[in-house]
Amino acid sequence: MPIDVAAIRTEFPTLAREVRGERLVYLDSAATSQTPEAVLAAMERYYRTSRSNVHRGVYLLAEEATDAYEGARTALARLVGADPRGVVFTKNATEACNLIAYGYVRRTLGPGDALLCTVMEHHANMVPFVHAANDRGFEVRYVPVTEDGHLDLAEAARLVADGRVRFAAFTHVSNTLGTINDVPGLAALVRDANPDAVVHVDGTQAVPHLPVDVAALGVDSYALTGHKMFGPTGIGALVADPALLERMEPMLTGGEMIRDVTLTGATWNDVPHRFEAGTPMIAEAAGLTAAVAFLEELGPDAVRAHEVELGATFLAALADADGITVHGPTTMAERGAAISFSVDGVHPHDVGAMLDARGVCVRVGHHCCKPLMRELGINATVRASLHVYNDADDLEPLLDGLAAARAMFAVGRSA
Amino acid sequence: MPIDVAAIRTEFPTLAREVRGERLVYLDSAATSQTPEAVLAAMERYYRTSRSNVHRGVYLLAEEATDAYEGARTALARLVGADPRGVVFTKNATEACNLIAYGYVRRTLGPGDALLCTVMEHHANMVPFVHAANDRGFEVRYVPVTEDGHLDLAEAARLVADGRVRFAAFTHVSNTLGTINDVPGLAALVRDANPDAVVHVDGTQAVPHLPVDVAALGVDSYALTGHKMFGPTGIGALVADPALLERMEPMLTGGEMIRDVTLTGATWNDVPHRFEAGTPMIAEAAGLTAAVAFLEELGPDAVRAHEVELGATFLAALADADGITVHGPTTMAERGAAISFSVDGVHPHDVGAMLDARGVCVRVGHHCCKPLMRELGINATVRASLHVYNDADDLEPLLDGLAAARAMFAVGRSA
Amino acid sequence: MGELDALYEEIILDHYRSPRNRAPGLSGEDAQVHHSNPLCGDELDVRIRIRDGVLDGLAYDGDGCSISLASASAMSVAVLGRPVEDVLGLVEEFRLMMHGEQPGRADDLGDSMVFEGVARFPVRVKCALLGWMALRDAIDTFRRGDDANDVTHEDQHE
Amino acid sequence: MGELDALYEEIILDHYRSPRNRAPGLSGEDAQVHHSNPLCGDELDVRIRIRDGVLDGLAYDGDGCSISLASASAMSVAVLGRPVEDVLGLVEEFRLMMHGEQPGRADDLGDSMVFEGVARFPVRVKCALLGWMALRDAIDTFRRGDDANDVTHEDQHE
Ligand SMILES: Cc1ncc(COP(=O)(O)O)c(C=O)c1O
Ligand SMILES: Cc1ncc(COP(=O)(O)O)c(C=O)c1O
Repeated sequence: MPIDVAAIRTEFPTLAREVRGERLVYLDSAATSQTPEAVLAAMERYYRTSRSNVHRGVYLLAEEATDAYEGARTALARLVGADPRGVVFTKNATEACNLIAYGYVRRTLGPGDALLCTVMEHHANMVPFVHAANDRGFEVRYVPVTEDGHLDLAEAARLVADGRVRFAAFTHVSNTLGTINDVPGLAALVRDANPDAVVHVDGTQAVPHLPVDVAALGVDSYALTGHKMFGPTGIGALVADPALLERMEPMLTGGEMIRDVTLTGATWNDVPHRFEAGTPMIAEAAGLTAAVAFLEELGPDAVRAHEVELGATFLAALADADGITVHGPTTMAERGAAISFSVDGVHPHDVGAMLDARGVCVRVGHHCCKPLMRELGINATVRASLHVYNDADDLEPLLDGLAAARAMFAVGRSA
Repeated sequence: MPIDVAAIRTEFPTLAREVRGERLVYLDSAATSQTPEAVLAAMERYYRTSRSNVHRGVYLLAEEATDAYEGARTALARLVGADPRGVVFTKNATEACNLIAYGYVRRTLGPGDALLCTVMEHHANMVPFVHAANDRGFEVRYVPVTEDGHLDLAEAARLVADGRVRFAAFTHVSNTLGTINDVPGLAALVRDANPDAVVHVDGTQAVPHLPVDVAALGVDSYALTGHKMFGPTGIGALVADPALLERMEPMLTGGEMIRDVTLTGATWNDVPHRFEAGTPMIAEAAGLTAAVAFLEELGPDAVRAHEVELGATFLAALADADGITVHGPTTMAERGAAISFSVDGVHPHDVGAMLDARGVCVRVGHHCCKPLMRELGINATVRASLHVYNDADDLEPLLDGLAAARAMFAVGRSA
Repeated sequence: MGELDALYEEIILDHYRSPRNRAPGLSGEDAQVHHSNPLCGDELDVRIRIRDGVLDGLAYDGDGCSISLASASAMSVAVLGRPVEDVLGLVEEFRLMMHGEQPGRADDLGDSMVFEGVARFPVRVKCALLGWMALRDAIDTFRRGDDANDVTHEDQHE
Repeated sequence: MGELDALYEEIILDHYRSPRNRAPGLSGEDAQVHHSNPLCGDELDVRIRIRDGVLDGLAYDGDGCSISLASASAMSVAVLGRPVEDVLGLVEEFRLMMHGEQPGRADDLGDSMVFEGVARFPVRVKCALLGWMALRDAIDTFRRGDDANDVTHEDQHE
């Protein structure tokens, strides 16, 4: 079923809003997506009828709350082709990346070892590992980005050749360049050089947009976040091979995650509960289940097809517009629907303000990718990112705002 | 203004529910509180009108979202008498305790140092420190609990006498015994022995029930959780002296919390943002602001007065009932409204089931206090905990269920 | 209160009040295990004797709720005197029953059949299983040649 | 689009398009600072000369949005030739204005007064302040006797 944008838009309350007298044009889904009614209803249902804490409750409400929470594990596992025992809920993707940094990397890698990262990573999938490296004395090696916005796999092969890379962390889809990386290819390369290496992928920008099957991708662990996939704020997940989780130490300790506690130590609960200390995000999990159902109903293939078509329209129009330079791959076959660009002679902040005046929401800045920005030789970009509720009608206000920004700021001024 | 329970009950949707044909009697607020309409409305408002990500957005929605998020910091700081720059949002109280364990204790204490804890702590305020002690080689000393359920301050004085206690972690109100601890007294004792010692208090069970002023308590850091104070799931906070935060390392790293990132390292953002990596709990923060307003409107003094009165009624009735042993202090002056007890000859699980059949929700188990349970020489207790929506009408179904449990299980059986 | 009847059948209460084969202070058998469920604090010791492939001795003791103690009692009656392979088959029957499946050997399960209703109470399923999982573990322990084992969470063994 | 007019007043655009005292490749003054705002990537160098307690030289260069560059330009006109104490007073006036307070010295602030409207755009306040905070820091640097300073977040200095 192709995506029916008009019908879909009615499910997202905020999209009906007017901003500064203009129709709201939301082009910032790579930062966070809008939330459909079904997700809000699922959270309300929990708060209004089953409000209680999970696990251990012997009364009906507590059983319902537990079912709502554990149901999210099953739903998410189904969406990404994983074992529910491998789904650990976190507050966001950043915590998921930190969890594997603390639970595995810091406990395993030391002097003489190396970790493979890439220059295009979001800070969330880079800083936890660099921080660990500085504390633990292992080396971080970076796969560079080619001129056309891809990971340089030839260089990656060279970087892993000595067999010392024991852990690799890279993104499935770049939030800045849009690049869809060859996850199985890079994972295989890492494992060819060291069969025991653990491969961790940041799937934050992939799950909301592409069919994802972690088994088929051949990765050991996969981070994602609820608020970018139609779900609520405050919930994310590390989806990992349960066997890897068994080898990991918990990061957060406290209630729920223990088997026994004495004054001198504690033993841990089973996987995945071992990694979920304290009262979890219960309402958020209920909302995430509804978000997964929403994605499944649309169909990840249909979502991708819609974005490929719409993304091509946007890319073509931006290529035609005066003074616009798009960063990252130029064809939709190689990329997702987050489109970063520079406007000649105009600072991204001014572009953002001109667009805001037209009701157009875009992100400007470094997109939490400072090392990549430095690589591109710029400080910031403008990023327009698309989702299922966008269509070609959203293009005109964008182009209009860009032209106005050029007229206002780029004229009569040397760049 | 005294608490008007009938009026208040109408604000809590779940309380209108019938369970197994009986009126719902919710006596489990120490596990998690019910959520008032105003909190749900605040979250809806964010999701329906300002749905976007915080910080760095140059468009109106993002400014509104940022205001909603940062507004929660101001509101919470006001409620507990703290500096907003000292409020770090976490996903729950457990993360708050871990944050100080990672950010301060693990980076500061080592062999030769000691940490003071107590036997009555919830696992959240014990395991992170024990785990740190086992990794870092410092000693953990425990303040014992007296027969009547208080911390043994004479013994505490002995434990800190050698001046080696550099960090103290204890609870304001016990979630199992109900004891209200003498926080300023114990804090002074710790500081008398070592003026540089850092005092961390678990305020999870205090903030929803008592007036709290962290400045007056004289503590350096204070953990709390939203879902027990009428707020949403998925948000908690570490409220600390900004000067202490300045001396702490972040636990979670990634986006938002950095100042600059290079391939070899990162510098951290200002306090408190340094400790909030990734997209925060935006809707949850909006809900928490409404929860704070709800508490402020009721008035913490009025809440406490209501619980003192109602708690006394419950305590007296339980003292009169056959075969019931209440644990912890016996007068409301010394305790909060979480009342744990044993039913002679009946396993807590069976008590819970008998109560559930009557629509009465209580918690049974070790309440995440295994060391305390061992100290009390029992495996589990039944805990009935009260809040502003409870009144004396809730007593009868409880007593009725307890009598039925005794009749069914305790007869003709040697204990 | 109709729901409660499914949980606390008369037969269950009878096993709870008059436990069979409960032996305070176990001793002198072939293999002993201690199982506990940290969530509710249930603790159970099970000791077994196996001769010529037959479970010819079983005693248990512990501290638990009515469901866990009654289940252990009913179990002891159902399994005593059976060949070990057969006992393991019954363990599996009971386990599946607790997960909502229709058991095929109702007659052999005997009084344990009344625990079928417990499957509707998810938090109590672990209670009903405690004795059975301890028994399975005791048999494993015997076969490994150990004589004692200590397990603090039956979940993982289920 | 009425909102935008408050942000992009004609005077602001004029300072942006025809910057005063902008000097690519600064050199040879008494104290230099580099300020940047990591959130939007703005970078600004400010170099000052102080003689007999008077700010008698100021030049800046950088990469920033129209608001930050125009604000630096208008600032340079407002402060040049004033006694240092007076300059610090103006810095404080401007800072308070960016936080919504009415400035008392409208005449002395000159073109910088038009940035009053920016206070309504919280994310742009930092842009307008960038030059002023760098100037204050340059004066501090001079007084400390250093000749250079590098600050990556003006927030903390505000
Ligand atoms: C005293 C005490 N501390 C800490 C916690 C942990 O709170 P949370 O589960 O929200 O992390 C709780 C509640 O479970 C508690 O009662
Ligand atoms: C590629 C990528 N990874 C990680 C993150 C971090 O996600 P979160 O902010 O939910 O932790 C983001 C989004 O900000 C992202 O785009």
